[in-house]
Amino acid sequence: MNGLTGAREGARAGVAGGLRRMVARAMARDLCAFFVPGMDVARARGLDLDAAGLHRADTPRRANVLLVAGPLPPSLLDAACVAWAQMPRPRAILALGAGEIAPLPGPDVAEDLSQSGLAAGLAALRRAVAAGAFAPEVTDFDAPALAVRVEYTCPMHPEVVSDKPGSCPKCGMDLVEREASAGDHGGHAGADETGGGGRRGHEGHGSDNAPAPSRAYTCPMHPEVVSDKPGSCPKCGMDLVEREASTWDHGRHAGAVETGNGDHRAHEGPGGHDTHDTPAPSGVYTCPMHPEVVSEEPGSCPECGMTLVPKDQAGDHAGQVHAKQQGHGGDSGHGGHGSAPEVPGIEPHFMSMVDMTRDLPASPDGLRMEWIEVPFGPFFPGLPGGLGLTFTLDGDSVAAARAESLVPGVLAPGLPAAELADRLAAQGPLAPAALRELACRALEAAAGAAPPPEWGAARAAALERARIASHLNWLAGLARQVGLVTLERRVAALHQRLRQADAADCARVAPALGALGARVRGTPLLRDRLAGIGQIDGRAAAEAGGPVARAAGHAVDARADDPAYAALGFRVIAGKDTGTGGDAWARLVQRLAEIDQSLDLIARAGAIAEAAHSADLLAELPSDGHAMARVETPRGPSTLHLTLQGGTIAEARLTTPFARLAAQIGPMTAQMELAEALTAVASLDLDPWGARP
Amino acid sequence: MIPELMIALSIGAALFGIGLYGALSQTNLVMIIMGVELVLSAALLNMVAFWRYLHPDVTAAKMYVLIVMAVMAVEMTVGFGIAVARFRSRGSVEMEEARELKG
Amino acid sequence: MNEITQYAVLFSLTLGTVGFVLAIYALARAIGRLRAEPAKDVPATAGALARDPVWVRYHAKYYGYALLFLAFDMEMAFMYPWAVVYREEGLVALLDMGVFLAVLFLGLLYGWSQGALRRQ
Amino acid sequence: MTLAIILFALALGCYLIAVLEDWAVHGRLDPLRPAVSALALLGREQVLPRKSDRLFFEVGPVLLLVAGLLAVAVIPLAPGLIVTDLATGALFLNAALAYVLVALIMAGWGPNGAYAMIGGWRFLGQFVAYAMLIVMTITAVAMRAESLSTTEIVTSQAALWNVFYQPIGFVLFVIAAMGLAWLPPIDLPTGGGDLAGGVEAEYTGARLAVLRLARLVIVLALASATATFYLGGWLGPWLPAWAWTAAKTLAVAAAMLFLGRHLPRLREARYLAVSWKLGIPLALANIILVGVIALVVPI
Amino acid sequence: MSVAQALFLIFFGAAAVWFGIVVFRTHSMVRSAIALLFSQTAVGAMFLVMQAEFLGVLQIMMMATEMSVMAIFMVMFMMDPGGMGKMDMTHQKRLSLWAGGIGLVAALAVIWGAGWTGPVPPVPGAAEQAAALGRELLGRSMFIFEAAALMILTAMVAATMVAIAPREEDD
Repeated sequence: MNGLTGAREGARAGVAGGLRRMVARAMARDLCAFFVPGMDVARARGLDLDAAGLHRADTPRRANVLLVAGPLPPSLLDAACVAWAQMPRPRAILALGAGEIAPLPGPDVAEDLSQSGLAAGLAALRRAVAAGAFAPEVTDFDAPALAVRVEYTCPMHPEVVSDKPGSCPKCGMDLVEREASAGDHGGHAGADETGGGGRRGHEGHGSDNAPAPSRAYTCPMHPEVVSDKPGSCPKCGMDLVEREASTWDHGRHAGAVETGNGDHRAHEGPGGHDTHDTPAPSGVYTCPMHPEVVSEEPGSCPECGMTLVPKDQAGDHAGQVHAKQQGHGGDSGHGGHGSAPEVPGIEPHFMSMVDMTRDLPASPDGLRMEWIEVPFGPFFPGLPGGLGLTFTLDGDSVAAARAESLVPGVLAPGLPAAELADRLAAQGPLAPAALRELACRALEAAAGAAPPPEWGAARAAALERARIASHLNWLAGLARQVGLVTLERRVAALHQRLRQADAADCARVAPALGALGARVRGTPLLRDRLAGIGQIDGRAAAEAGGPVARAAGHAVDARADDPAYAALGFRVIAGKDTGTGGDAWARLVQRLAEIDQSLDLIARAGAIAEAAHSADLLAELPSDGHAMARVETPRGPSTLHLTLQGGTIAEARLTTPFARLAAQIGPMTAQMELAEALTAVASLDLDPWGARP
Repeated sequence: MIPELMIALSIGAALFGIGLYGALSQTNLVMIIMGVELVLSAALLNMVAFWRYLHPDVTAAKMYVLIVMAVMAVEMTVGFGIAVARFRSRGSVEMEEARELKG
Repeated sequence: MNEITQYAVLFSLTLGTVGFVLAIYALARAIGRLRAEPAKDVPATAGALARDPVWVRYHAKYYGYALLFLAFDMEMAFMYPWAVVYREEGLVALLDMGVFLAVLFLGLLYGWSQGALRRQ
Repeated sequence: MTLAIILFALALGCYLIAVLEDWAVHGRLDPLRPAVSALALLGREQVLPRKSDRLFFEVGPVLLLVAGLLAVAVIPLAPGLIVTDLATGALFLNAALAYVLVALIMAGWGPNGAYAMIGGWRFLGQFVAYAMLIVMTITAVAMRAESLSTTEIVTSQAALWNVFYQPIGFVLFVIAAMGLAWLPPIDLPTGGGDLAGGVEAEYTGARLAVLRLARLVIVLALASATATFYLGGWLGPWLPAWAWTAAKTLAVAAAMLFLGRHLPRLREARYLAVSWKLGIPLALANIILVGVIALVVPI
Repeated sequence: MSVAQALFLIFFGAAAVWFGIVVFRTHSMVRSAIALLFSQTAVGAMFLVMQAEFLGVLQIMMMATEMSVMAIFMVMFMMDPGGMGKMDMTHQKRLSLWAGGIGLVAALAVIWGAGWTGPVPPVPGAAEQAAALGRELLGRSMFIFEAAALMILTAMVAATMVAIAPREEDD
């Protein structure tokens, strides 16, 4: 038990001791859990939280139990460390089938990942809390992810960052000290490696071998002024403020899908709190005259017709352009203009607000405010666990968005082909059946062997059951996000009933699902809340694939080409059938319609295939070859390219709908109010698991 | 000599002084409005004090209080409206810059 | 109970509440104290460690409403005394306030027509 | 003596509302739950966010509690059972509850955290939406009672409860009151799915306990205000006066708490737009309507 | 009674003045707005002490709402609203101090020089006061009352005109 604090034994110890025992008993009854990696994953892994009588917390501040449901990849373990550190004591960890959770302290109770494990774990946890909530022997929790590291940067060239003091290679100035999170640098290093997590980079930068952290002071208005001592700014005379760099902002660039109005790195806090300025990724083009014009491909500027130039080149021009494009007047120290020119009549040291705001990007209403970058994830309630969503907020509207998967989706080479299906299914807790099917099909294709025909319908039924379960899981998350607690509870219960149901059970659940659909469609104000939110139309929608595309009226569905489905009489449901547009409401209606359709397909198939291993399906597994398979997962088409060598996987490339959907977030949420933007993101049903290359 | 009246009026005077100082010394339009608000609240205080200790039977005095309150609200409305407009066009509501950067 | 006494009761209720809260804090302090640890005091943002301060100029998109509200709010300073004597004054009161409200409503309509009643 | 009785009733009422709220949220009726939760909260660490405005952070919950208690102080439980029967009681209730806004702004700004700050400023927007509705509907109630005193407002309803006399006002008042108490579906400053706690996000331990208690007091104040202004307060046959007030208050509170569980959270822009474009014209119409009725029918 | 009244006046008056000073002393803009709010609240409490119940409650309420709205405009338009940089945002400080000081001294001189005397007349009850104010509103001061409406209308129109940027699509 990770106790509250060393009990102070003293005059009051008797009274406080009695109180403490009472409080500890109360705490044991009042367990409130923060879910890692998320409610959706917990549900998909078969945990019925309502049945267990466990309250859930929206924020680590509210929780006293950190519930780790299933194994976590290293990047999420780091995030879990942050959440754990922010939970007030007394606090406890309940690990369900989590295995090694190293930077976190050892679990107070560990059980296997099942409903009975949860129940047993909770009972054990209650006893542990009642007995040990105020245990005197306590150690501080620290983890590499929490460490603060000192780095050295050039006041004039913030992109110059070094571990050691020295002078700037660009201008020769002495580098100055600054505080940064240890994760930052690791991420930078990792960004160049394939699949490099932030964690790998920690080695060498842990708190133990870093120099003792010391504070750095900077002027809020002139970020280029950095000092290691408190004092006043030489430019404007303001008191310098203590600063620390943000943690995750640069740690996760690998695999990030960056979208939005301009470069997200532009929008660090006021006064440019973080000034790593890595060059823009190659392949981004911008207009030399209109830096706000950014394009993925070369072409001409829509505003002036000039030929677009690669961005780094444009960025090097001058501070003026640079700062403007970076969109942060606080960063004016980047080069362009220092303090205001001396104007007669203005007292010395008077700081010009005009100068401060001049280079800020303007909102649609013409006001230039400061933008802040706010993380919404990886453990944000109502969003998929493992999704790293960062909004750049202009007030409460979204100016730019960045979504990335924090979950590695790598299949290590050298995996025996027989284990592929299991491994892939384990990697995607939100849609294991679909990934398993994908693996089986890829192996079958590699073997050139057709699956036994009698399996087709049953396997399709298994996929459809997974689809219903996935849609229900999504609906539960959406209900939570918009505050429909009763609906969430009802949907979660149905999800649990259906998750492992056989065909007969499915038929029994069908009326309840139909009633649910009617209830959801008939919920007052729900349509009002969702309609017009997160509109995706036209080509963008068609590219997104899956229910998002179908909701917008594109009849794209990989199942249409599948003979097994053809045999079941499958017909694509698209937006025109449900009669709605490509907004969040349309997606909800689309998914409800797909649930009905899937039930129908299961009924026609008559049986649901058990979780199949590729070994069961194929007489012998192929040892060499290259193959590709494509399956319509609940979120859209996924493809798997497989290269086999000597019975092991030499290369496996999985393409999930995540990247395509995440690319929509930026344009979709531009200038939306925060709550609406979050609903829009939730309505896409992102599955970050297995998405990172 | 009515001590309560004196106390109330003195406090009104103090608020007036503070408000005047604020309105003159601040560089920012919004802060200037705050100074003016203080001056007006001093006026309110004086009116109520006079009403209470000299003429509690004259209801018109309270009518003036209501009007002054309305003036405060109106002043804030218009002031903030102008602040929004200035900020939109110039990116600043600093009065120093209003003087120097006209046009 | 005369009025001054009533205000005194309310004032002491305020003080009593503050005392009550302080007593609760004292009790909580007797049970346990804060243990300072790394990153615990950083505002919680769903698993991400956001160390940047967020006190920046905040863009409130409802300022159109807020501006109208500042002025429109004044109306009820006049309305309460009016409501108290409404029935004794009768039709005069109705017409009087009708004109007053109509004038204010005009302002509201103007703001509406100019787009003050929307997210800016 | 009166004060003691009322404070006891207040404590009991808060506890019952806490039970109701727990029931509404978790779908389980557990009469002990709030006590257990409160006790558990007391034992938890009170984290103080760094670089915060400590003063605001500490004052927020206290001010909220004070505002709620002062609002309750002018609501009669029965004839004579009232802390202070102010001549301007209805207005005072309004004034006290205006500090809910101040407290939430302080609580939102104090911790220097993104979610909390957005929550605080959002509540200001929410306030701009509901404030006029509360004020204008209370005006219509006062018109009928010819007084701002809450006891006189109750006695004025002897012939007919205001809920029948001015139904539009009742509906508007309840909607606005739910906004004021940031009850779902108008819980914009704390919305779980949007802000993960919002203004409450950084409060832990005893501070959170005070904040939650304050919220309960505010819900109680608004429920009892609804009962007083529209449901005839203590008026009713058979039962003693205090029982009627208590029953009506709890019924209103339960309705407010359970309603939100079946509706999705409103969008702020929508709440603002509906309040101003529909609510205020309706409230004005309500005043005029009540004015005409009051002149024609002398009840 | 009178002594208690005086004491409370001093207490709330001191609070009003102290919060008034805080308004211009603090670096945090939100603190500044909230301090002004509490200064006005204290003035409202003084009204209550002076038995102007309706006006006092009205002041306490109006100022809470208006100053809170003011806070958001402060945060929108002030540099460094959190006051973390402790920057100085004043000018002509000496002049302002002199002006404020002279204003204060002059006002005090008038107050203490005039020497108001006489018995304090009794005050009508709070309910009568509100009713009397209502009658005043509908009687003698009717035009002032309607003029206030026009003033507010003007403010609303003016604020809308200058502050709201026109946009094509309108809902």
